[in-house]
Order: sequence, then structure tokens, then C-alpha cells
Amino acid sequence: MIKHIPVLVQVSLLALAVLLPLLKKNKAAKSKLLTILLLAVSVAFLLISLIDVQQNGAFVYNFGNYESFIGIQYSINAFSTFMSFFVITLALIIMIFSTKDIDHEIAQSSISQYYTLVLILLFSMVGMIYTNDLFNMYVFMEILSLTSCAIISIKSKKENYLAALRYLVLNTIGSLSVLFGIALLYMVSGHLNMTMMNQSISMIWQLYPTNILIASGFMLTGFAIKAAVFPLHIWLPDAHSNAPTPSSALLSSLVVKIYVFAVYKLLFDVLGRNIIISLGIPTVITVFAAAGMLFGSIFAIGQKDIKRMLAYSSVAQIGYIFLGLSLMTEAGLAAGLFHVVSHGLMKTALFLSAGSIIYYRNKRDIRDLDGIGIEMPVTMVVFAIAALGMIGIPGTNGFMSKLYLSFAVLGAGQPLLLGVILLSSYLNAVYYLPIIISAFLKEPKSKNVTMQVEVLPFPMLFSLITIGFLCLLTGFYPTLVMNFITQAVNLFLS
Amino acid sequence: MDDLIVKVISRIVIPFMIVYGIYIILFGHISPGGGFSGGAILGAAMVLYTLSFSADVAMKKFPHSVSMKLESGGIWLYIFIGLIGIFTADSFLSNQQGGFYIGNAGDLISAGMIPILTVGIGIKVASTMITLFHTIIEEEGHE
Amino acid sequence: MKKGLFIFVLTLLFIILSYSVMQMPALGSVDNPAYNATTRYYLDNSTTEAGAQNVIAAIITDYRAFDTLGETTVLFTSIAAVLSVLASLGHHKKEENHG
Amino acid sequence: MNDFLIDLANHINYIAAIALFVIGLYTVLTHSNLLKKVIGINIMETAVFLFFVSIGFVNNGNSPIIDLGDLGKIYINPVPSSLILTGIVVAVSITAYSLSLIIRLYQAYGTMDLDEILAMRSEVNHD
Repeated sequence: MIKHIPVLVQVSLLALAVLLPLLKKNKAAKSKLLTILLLAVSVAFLLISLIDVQQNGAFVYNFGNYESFIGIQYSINAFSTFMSFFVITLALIIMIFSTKDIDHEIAQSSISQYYTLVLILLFSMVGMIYTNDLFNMYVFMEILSLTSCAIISIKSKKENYLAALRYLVLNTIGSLSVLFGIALLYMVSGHLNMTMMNQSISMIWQLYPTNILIASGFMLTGFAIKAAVFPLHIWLPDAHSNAPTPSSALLSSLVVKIYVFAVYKLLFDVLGRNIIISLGIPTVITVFAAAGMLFGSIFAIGQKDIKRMLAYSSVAQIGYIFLGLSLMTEAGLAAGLFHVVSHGLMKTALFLSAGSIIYYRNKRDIRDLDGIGIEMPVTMVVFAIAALGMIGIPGTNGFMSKLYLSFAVLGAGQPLLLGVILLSSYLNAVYYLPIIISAFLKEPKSKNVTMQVEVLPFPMLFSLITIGFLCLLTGFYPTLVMNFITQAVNLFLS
Repeated sequence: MDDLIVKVISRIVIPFMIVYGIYIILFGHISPGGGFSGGAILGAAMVLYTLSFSADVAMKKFPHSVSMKLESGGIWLYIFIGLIGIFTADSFLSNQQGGFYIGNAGDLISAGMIPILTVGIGIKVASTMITLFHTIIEEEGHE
Repeated sequence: MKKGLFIFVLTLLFIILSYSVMQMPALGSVDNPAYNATTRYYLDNSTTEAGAQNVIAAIITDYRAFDTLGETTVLFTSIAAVLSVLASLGHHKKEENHG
Repeated sequence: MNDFLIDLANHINYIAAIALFVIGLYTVLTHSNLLKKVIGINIMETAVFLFFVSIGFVNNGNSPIIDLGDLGKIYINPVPSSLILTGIVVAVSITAYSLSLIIRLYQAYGTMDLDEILAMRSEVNHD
């Protein structure tokens, strides 16, 4: 039965999502409870699946028992089991936070709908991680883009409608580019299964080099729009800053990363490393990644709204991931994937603590945060841990991913990029450190504030502390994550 | 819109549309058609009804609570059929190996799970079309 | 001005793409790479294996049935999304706060 | 010249699809009316569908409904057609959702023009 766990987990997410609208009394409370319960059970089952793959090796799951070139296939290996475990665990933490926070953000009648949309979002993300079929990936990608817009527009404000519509338009253009690329690849390979495609493309790619080049150009552009790579990030600040806090955390730490996984799959599972290098794609990615690392941070410096600043910071961090990817070496790919995990944790911590500040004090402006560390010590300690990680202070997971990335850059013989990494870290310090300093060291504007633990609802405190702990844990013991990522990278490069 | 000619003609046309839609869905596995096209025709019949009579009348015939159940029911049917495959053939969504009755190609009752899923899809597509149309037209009414 | 720039860039894109499309496999030939063993398998076996004369029905609801589950989910999502946008304010007009 | 024309005739569907794609992209990029942007996206979707379905076309091929009496028939490639069925459904869903967003935006701002909406927003921010 263990081999069915990924499919069963995924299908149960969908089954609960369609159940929620039919609930009668106490819709909101029941939806929250059922979602949390299902996610907790899913985490347990995915852990079993992860351990099983570690012990008994990877395998493919054929739907309907058809052979790989006929039906749809899931590849269940170290990469997909670990990443789906990571995604669902992080989603569970965010959802525990959301149980209290969401009451303040959206109308009571749409809370149940919110959880329906989140469950479908998770369904599609898990599907995109597992699938080994290019068209199946497109279908999940469309579900993902619809739901990720819907969890923004559910907060019934006009800014949200505009942000969601712009996100939707760009997302759709991205999806169409990807579909166009799939059509071009299907035209020459005649397969949709990634393994079969790789085999036939490696045989015929010299016959149709333009096809492969244009297809990879279209698909990378499409994924770059969705993953907010630097010049195509224009939708991201509006979308991520206007969304309800749990949605911001989900979008910034998970949804964007799923498209990074899609790029990994496209480049290494479908096309193969040799073809990519001979087409000259890595150089292009390096340029955009480096530009994103610098400009994302520069834009973030000028922001006054805390959530908007975090959104721009995401643009810079996506640059780090793509920089690791573009090196095309084992160390580079591992550094990129490690940063996916560590940035997911850090950004969740930052958004959740920013959300707590908004929930508790209703302050969004960075200049109003003087002395907030005395009013809300737990929240601001978690914020400080994650922000120091973003800057790259030793002991945090952010430091470890920058260390891996620096070694990878030096190993690939491109010391110039090391300068870019250091400069970007310096820029991160320019906008994160003032917040920490003013929060803990400046006098609060209102007098008679005494130091005491803030009275946040228990679920919010619980998820803040958990995520802060996870940030430190992966900082001190990076091998916990790196162990799986090394296996995943070996799968991609084999 | 309140027009006698439109009302009378749509009263005549709508039954034919519904029968045609059901035919397209049921014969999806032996002739051109299937759940999506048939469902779209069924949906179009109801849209015509809404347009020629009024949105309030149509919404009484097909209220949101019914469409909600059809939506969820369609997906549950699909998942349930898939789960049968896990127990009988050790794989999600198995048809022949899952023990469904395949029969002779060309018969109405043949092809295992294909007609069942097609009917499910057809109902779901029809109800989606109608709900989308009703929701948007309802919003216009509030103006 | 902006329009002229877009027209220029997009015309360039059109010319480049059309030029490269000319080097792709021709339209309608049976020797196309896409018309391979997989396609023949579907055409030959759908009547016996899936029992359906309509090959497209066999593909979407049997061979690639999981795609269609995703597809019905897209329909469900669109309903959920549209209702979350349109139905929410209809009953809560007063809760809207401008700011 | 003759070779070029033959090449052109052999790829005419693909070129038409690309032309539609570029027209759709132009509509999305230049028009500030949101409804026209959605129409542009629909044109782009049609272009990609045309391209995909053309891959499956075979000269003198029949539609892929197997004729049990005549086994010698040639059929077109059924895979692209069945994939595009999925694509069409996705396109409908996206159009419906974006239209509902546009209805809400129109109610909030009183216009469907993106430039005007952005101008209104920046005025609010400056106050």
C-alpha cells in the first residue's frame, strides 16, 4: 500500500476540498479543523513514503498500469518525496497560523471557500512535484495559477482585484508560452513522458536544433514569468503584499518555488544537461539571476510597507536560486535547491511575523515599528532570526545557503559572481537591519509600555515559534536537508 | 427580456437540445462527442432558457445548492472510480485491469469506466456552464 | 510611439518564428516524428483494450484519465474562484471599507 | 523561390498560428482596456490550440473514430486533439474568472481602463 501514498494523499486533498462547500452548520470552524487534521495526517504519511524511498529506492507509479509511453506516470524518488513533504509541512504551519489570522482578513462567509482554494492549491503543487509527464504538469500548472490568483482576490478589496487580475493575465501568458513549448517538443519527440522525451530528444536534437531552442526559450520565459525572475517580476509586489497574510506566505515561500522545480525538471529531466550547455542557455539565466539579485534588493530598500518590502526581497532571493541553477554543476544545483528550502522557511517566518504585527498593532509602515520588539518580543525574535538569515549571519539557514552558493560559484570558476553575492548580501543588510535595530533599541512612541509576552492567539504563537525553530535547526544542522538534496541532484544529473 | 416569439420558439427548441446533449454524452465512446461537448450543449440549453425567460425563473429551476452538489459529486465519482482501480488492479484509474466490463467495441454498454466517467464529466460541465452564467448575470442584475 | 515599438518588436518576433518554423517537420506527413509508435498503439489498441471506437474518448478517460481529473478540478476551481469574487460582496456590501 | 513557396505551403498552419499568437500578444500589450486584454489572451490561446492540433494532422487522414468494417483507413494523430480538449476547458475557466474580476473592478472604479485605474490609484497614494 506504501506505493499508493503520494496519489492517495493528493486525492484526499482534492476530496476534502470539494467536501467543504457542502458543509451545513459552523462552516468556517469545521473547514479549519478538517483542513488542519488532513494536513497533519498527510505529513505523517508523506514521512512514511520518504523513509520508504530512502530504504527501498525510487520507483515510478503508472496510472492504470499502462506502460510509460502510453499513460501518465508519477516518479517517486528522493527529490519528489522530500519536496512534497517539505511543501505540506510548511503549508500545515501556515494553515495553523491562518486559523486565527484569517478571521481578521476576509469576510466570515468566504472562510470555507478560502480553505477549499488552499487545498486545491496544495493538490496541484504536490502533483507538479511528482509528475513525470509534461502535459500533466501543464494541467496542474493551470490549476495552480487559477487558485493562486483566487487566494489573493478573496480579500474583497479593489486593490486585491487589480493585483489578482494582473497576476492572472501574466500567468496565463506564461502558461501559454509553456504550452507552446510543449507543442514544439511534442512535434519532434512524439512523447509527453519526460523520460521518453529525453531519450528521443537526445537522439534527434541535431536534426531539429531550432525546435529545441525555441521550445526551451518559450518554456523558460513562461516559467520565468511565473517564478518572478527579475525583469518579469512586475506582478509580484502587488500580488504578494495585498494578499491575506497566509496567502502571502504560501505564494512567496511555496508557489514561486514550484515553478523553480518545474524549471529543474524541464532542463535536466526533459532536455538534458549537455543539450542545455551546447545551446548556451546557462549564460542567459546567469545574467538575469544576477540582475535580479541586485535590483530586487535595491527596490526593496525604498519600500515603506513591510509586506511590500518582503515581496521585493523575494525577487532577489529567486535570483540566488537561479544563480545556483545556472552554474550547471553538482554543487550549484544543490545550492539552488537548498536555498529553495531555506528561503521557504525564512520567508514564511518573515511574512507570519509581519502578519502578526498587522494583526496585533495594525501597523504596516516600517517607520512605525519603533520599539515594537518590546511590545511583541516573540514575534520580533522570530522576525530577527529570519532577517539575519536573509542577510547571511552565521548560525542561520540563510548563511548556510549563501556559503554553499559561494563555494559552488568558486568551484565553477566564476569569482565575479561571488562579488554579486556579497553585494546583494550587503544590500539585504541595508533594509533588514534598520528594522531590527529600531524594533529592539529605539524607544516606543507611546509611553508606559512594559516588556511582556504579547497576547497573540495560541495557534499564531505556536506556528511562529515552530518556524523560527526550524530556521535555526536547518542553520545548525544543514546536513538534515542537504542529505536529501544531494540525492536529488544526482538524480537530475544522471 | 420578455418576448412571446422568443419564449415560444425556445420552448420548442430546448427539449431537442437537451436530448441531443444527452445523446452526445451517452454515445461519447462510439461516435464523435463526449462529456465536454455534450455538457456544453446541455449548458447551452439552460442558458437559452435563462435568456428567454428570466434569471429568477431559471435560478429556481436550477438553484445554487443543486449545482454545488453536482460539482462535488462529479469529482467524488471520478475519485471513487479511481480508487476501485487501487483495490482491484493495484493502480489508480485502471480500466480493463480494474475489472470493468469492456464488452464489444461498438455496443452502448461497453468500454468499462469510460461511459461512467463521461456521464460524470458531462453533468459537471453542464452545471459549471450554468452556474458561471447565472453568477455573472446575477451580478449584472444588482447594478 | 509605444505602439510603433511594439509593432516593430512583434513583427521581428513573427519573422524569426516563421523562419524557424519552416525548418520544422512538414504539415500532414505520416513520417512526422509525432506520428510514432505511441500514436499507432492508441489507434490499434483502443477498441480491444479500452473497448471504445472513439480513440479520443479512450485517451482522455482511460489512458490519460488522470489529466481529466485535473481538468474537472480546473472547472471546480473556476466556480469556486468566481463565487469567491462575485458572491462575497453581494451579501456584505456594508463591510467594504475604502482605504 | 519555388522551394520557399513549397516550404511555406507545407507549414502554412504553423505560420498562421504564429501570426495569431503575435496578434494576441499585441492586443494584450497595447490595449489598456481590460476586456480587450482578455480578448487578446483568448486569441493567443486559440493560436496555441491551432498549432497543437496542426501537429496531429495527416494528409487524407480520417477523424479518429475507428471504423470496425474498414481496417485499412488512415487516421490522424489523436493525441494532440485530446490534449487540446483539456486546454479549451482551461481557457473557459480562466476567461470566466477574469471576467468576474473585471466586473468587480468596474464596480469599484467605474472604468475598465487600466491606465485610468492606475492613475486613480496613484492619486490616492499621493494624498
